[in-house]
Amino acid sequence: MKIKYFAWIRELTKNDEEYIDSNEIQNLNNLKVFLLTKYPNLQKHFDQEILRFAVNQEYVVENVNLKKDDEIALFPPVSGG
Amino acid sequence: MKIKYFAWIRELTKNDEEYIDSNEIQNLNNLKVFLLTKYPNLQKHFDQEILRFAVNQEYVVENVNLKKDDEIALFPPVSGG
Amino acid sequence: MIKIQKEDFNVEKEISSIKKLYSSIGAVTSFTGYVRDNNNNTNVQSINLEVYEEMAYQQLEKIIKKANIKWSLIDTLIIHRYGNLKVSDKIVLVASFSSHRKDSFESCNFIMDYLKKDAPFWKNEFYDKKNEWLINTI
Amino acid sequence: MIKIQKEDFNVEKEISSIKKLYSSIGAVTSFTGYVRDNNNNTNVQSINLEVYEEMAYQQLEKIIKKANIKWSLIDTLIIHRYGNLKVSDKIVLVASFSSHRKDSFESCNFIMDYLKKDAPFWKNEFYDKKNEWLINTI
Repeated sequence: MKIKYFAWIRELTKNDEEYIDSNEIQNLNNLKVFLLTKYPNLQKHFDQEILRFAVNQEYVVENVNLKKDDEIALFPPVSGG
Repeated sequence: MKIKYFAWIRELTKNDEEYIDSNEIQNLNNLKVFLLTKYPNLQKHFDQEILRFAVNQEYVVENVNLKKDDEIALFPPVSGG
Repeated sequence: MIKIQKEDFNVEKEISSIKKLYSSIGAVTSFTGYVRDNNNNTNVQSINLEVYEEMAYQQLEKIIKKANIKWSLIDTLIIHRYGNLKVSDKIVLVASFSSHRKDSFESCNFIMDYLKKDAPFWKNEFYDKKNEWLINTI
Repeated sequence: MIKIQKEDFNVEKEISSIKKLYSSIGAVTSFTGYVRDNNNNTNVQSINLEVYEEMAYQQLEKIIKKANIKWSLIDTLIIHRYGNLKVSDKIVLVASFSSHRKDSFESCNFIMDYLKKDAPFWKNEFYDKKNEWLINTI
């Protein structure tokens, strides 16, 4: 699956996108655990519940199942307009 | 004093403006009597209370005093914008 | 700024000529009114717009003053055309310039409300076989 | 129509290219957002606007669909820029095209509300000596 990062999350992961291929990541909660292990700096932002997840360009708040070809995005609050 | 007519009032008076010089017209009510005498067709519109008067470009609803150099306008409901 | 004119106007040019004066402007709301092809289920051919020009300037200035009391505005623009206009021609432009969106949105709508209520313009609408003076309803 | 682009746009051209398709349009409300010289009492030098482009198109299309359910609209236009923008540059244009004013006004404001809430754009604002990622407040 493809993971995309934006704005200061991208600065924090030092990566705008990456591909993850792991049988252990079956759903969004699995992915969160994976990301927190790889990027411990994300922890405090997870705790503050300000980050937003999108799966295939749609906002997701519940723990959805993930497929190999899904595109998941992690980003901070938006500021367009 | 100068009297101006607009839209279908102008069509009715067949006149877009005229000058009236009469010592008997001291206030707006005097002028209304004068206009109804000169233009009897205005009566039904006066009765319906749909016409608007302006004295020196300001809307007037009360019976104000008029001076020789005032500009009075009589017109139907507006439809700009 | 208030302009009462026969000529058409270019929205980009009119707005940018004011915008460029103030770098604190973050929000511009504009309303443009056009001659529609149909009104009250009748085909419109054209309209003739009559104006009491001196009074229109005076009334529109009052409306802008009222808007400036209610909202924090950097500038405002009203352009209203008169004369013969055909279908799809622009009739009116109201634009409100402010730092923040809410002020520009609400004041633009407010100015249009009062313009329709108090500005001395009259539309004579020409249909296929007749014409009719319109009355604004709020 | 939704456009996500680096380039500037001309409000008159963008609006008239849609207006000319429909002679039933009587009302166009448009909102234009600009880079301000000052935010939170700090001098802004420029901004960098980042976008998640595929998602932005998808979210803006959803917002336009919602607006079409709530109001009687003939067409809608959203243009949002990304990349480096300097003070006074245009950021966004939202225009709602309808027969009557109320529909265009309310829908334009509604689209801006949702755009600010859900469209995946991020402003990185550059001041004299630092920069900061912004968060929209509704």
